[in-house]
Amino acid sequence: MGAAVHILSWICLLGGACFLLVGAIGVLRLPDFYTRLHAVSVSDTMGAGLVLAGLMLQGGLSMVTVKLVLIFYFMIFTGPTATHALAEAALQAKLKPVVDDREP
Amino acid sequence: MYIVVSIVILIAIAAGLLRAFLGPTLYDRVLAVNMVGTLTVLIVAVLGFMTERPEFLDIALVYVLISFVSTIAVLRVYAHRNTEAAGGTTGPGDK
Amino acid sequence: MEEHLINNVLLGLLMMTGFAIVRMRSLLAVTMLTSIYSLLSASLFVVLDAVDVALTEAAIGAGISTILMLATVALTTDEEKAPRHKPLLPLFVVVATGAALIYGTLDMPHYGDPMAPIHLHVAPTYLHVTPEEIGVPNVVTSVLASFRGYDTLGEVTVIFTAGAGVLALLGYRTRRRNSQNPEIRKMVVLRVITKLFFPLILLFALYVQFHGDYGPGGGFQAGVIFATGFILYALAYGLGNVQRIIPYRTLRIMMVAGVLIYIGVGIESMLLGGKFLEYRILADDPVTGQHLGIMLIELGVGITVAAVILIIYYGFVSRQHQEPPEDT
Amino acid sequence: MHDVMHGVLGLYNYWIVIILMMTGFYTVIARPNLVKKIIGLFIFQTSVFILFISMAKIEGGTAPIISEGARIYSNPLVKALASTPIRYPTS
Repeated sequence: MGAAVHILSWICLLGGACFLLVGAIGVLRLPDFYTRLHAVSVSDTMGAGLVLAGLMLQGGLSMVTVKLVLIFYFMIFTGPTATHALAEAALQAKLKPVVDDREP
Repeated sequence: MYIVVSIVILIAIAAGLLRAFLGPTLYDRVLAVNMVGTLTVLIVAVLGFMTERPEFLDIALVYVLISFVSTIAVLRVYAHRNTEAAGGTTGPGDK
Repeated sequence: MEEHLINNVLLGLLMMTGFAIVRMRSLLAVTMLTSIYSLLSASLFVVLDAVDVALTEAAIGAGISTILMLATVALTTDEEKAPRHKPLLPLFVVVATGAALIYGTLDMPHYGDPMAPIHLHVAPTYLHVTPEEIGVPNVVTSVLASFRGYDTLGEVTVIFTAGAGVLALLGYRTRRRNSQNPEIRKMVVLRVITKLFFPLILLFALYVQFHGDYGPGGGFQAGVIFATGFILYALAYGLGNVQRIIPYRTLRIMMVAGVLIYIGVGIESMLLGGKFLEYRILADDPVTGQHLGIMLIELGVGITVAAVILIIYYGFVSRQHQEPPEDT
Repeated sequence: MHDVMHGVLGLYNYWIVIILMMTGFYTVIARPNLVKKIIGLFIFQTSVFILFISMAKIEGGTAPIISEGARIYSNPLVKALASTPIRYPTS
């Protein structure tokens, strides 16, 4: 494995970590459910995806990478499906988003 | 170096946990569970590489599937309760 | 050192979750927190090298028990009543017991100490003997299925009894029609994804079942994952459609068949001139015999577990859906 | 001072386990709601697993799945013991 792949994998891992951190801050700080949903989807897709991509580069061509690809595949389908179902359930329960009422 | 990533994941798990404690609505809590599930998958994968036994990714795979199914289950139960709370409205398909 | 840090942080988070669970009133919120608690403890098991336990905890704690607990809460009330008086006596009992236990830990060998008494006697034997006699890389599987095969037989019997008990208590109400809930019909995304995932989950269950000798996994975990696949299908398409794939009668037969396969392996080895559950006899080569025996009993465990979990799920859900139409 | 730190870190796992155990115990004896009691039992049970598995861990060891390159394995027997009762809560 070349040094270039190594560096690239670390860029991916640290980038993923940044996205995870952003998502975590968002979940804590944003004002209502719908905006928090948005924050979670950041860490669910970009964060998880980049971390897994970094690990794949570390794994090289092996069974490990195949499993990581499978995890990635499952994640990019389940994450959005769960978030979508969650948002729809919240909408049906008539959960109101926080709206800025001031006149523009 | 893996330790940096795993510390970030732990911080994110703590954030999700705090949201589950505070979460004013139940949907916030479900969201927190979903998020912690994803992060658990990631930390298991990173731990596998950290301890140099990456074959344990099987566990991460199980987590992805299970946490998806349990999120969906929660939502289905809530949906059921909501229609009940709204006066047991049953649609034409249920008659 | 790094593992120590992760271990300590995870334990701290677990403790916080535990306190929050005790304090909260809303049972649905408590169920969600229990799910998080289970996920956290499963990652702790991975840190502490117990991968088999982690796999089981993930499948059971975060999946099945959350679903069953939700089903229970849906059948009963959501809000816990406030206690009438201050729980002073329980608090005192708990603090006293805890203090005594902590005093007791002061003499324990430290965490990670390789010279602790627990590591000196039976465990090294298992680690040495397993590669030669059984030829299975996963020592936990060899201990569970071969060295302690009797215990596992007892455990399967307990699970079978649990299934029979639920069958007797909850029973099962057959449904006249395939009630297609209208709101299910709306969830297009969920249904498409379920169709995509259902076969993959079953395939993965088979992998866990037959790869249990080489990695984490085994019959029990595979059975749970198998059942989870069907539960996902039931959530997206309604219980009626699942029953067309795997009817109730088949489940009852499966539940018994798994236990019978296990006992059958034991009797077969007796017929061939060995002791009960002595797998060496099953093939010409002792190691092959062990492989065959472990594979067969794991299959039996898997079948029973999958059937019992699905029976419990059917029992709960068929009640849940039956109630509302009665008052319309 | 160093000794005290060492002792605290060496026993930290057990102490947290005991706190968790008592949390579960308190929930079982002080709360009338049955679902809450079952959740208390669940907490108690998980804490017992953590106790077992912490005792089984060996410094520098890895999971007891034989592979090349690994020398020290953690105790497999305790894991087998712990993964047996984990299956009962479903019942």
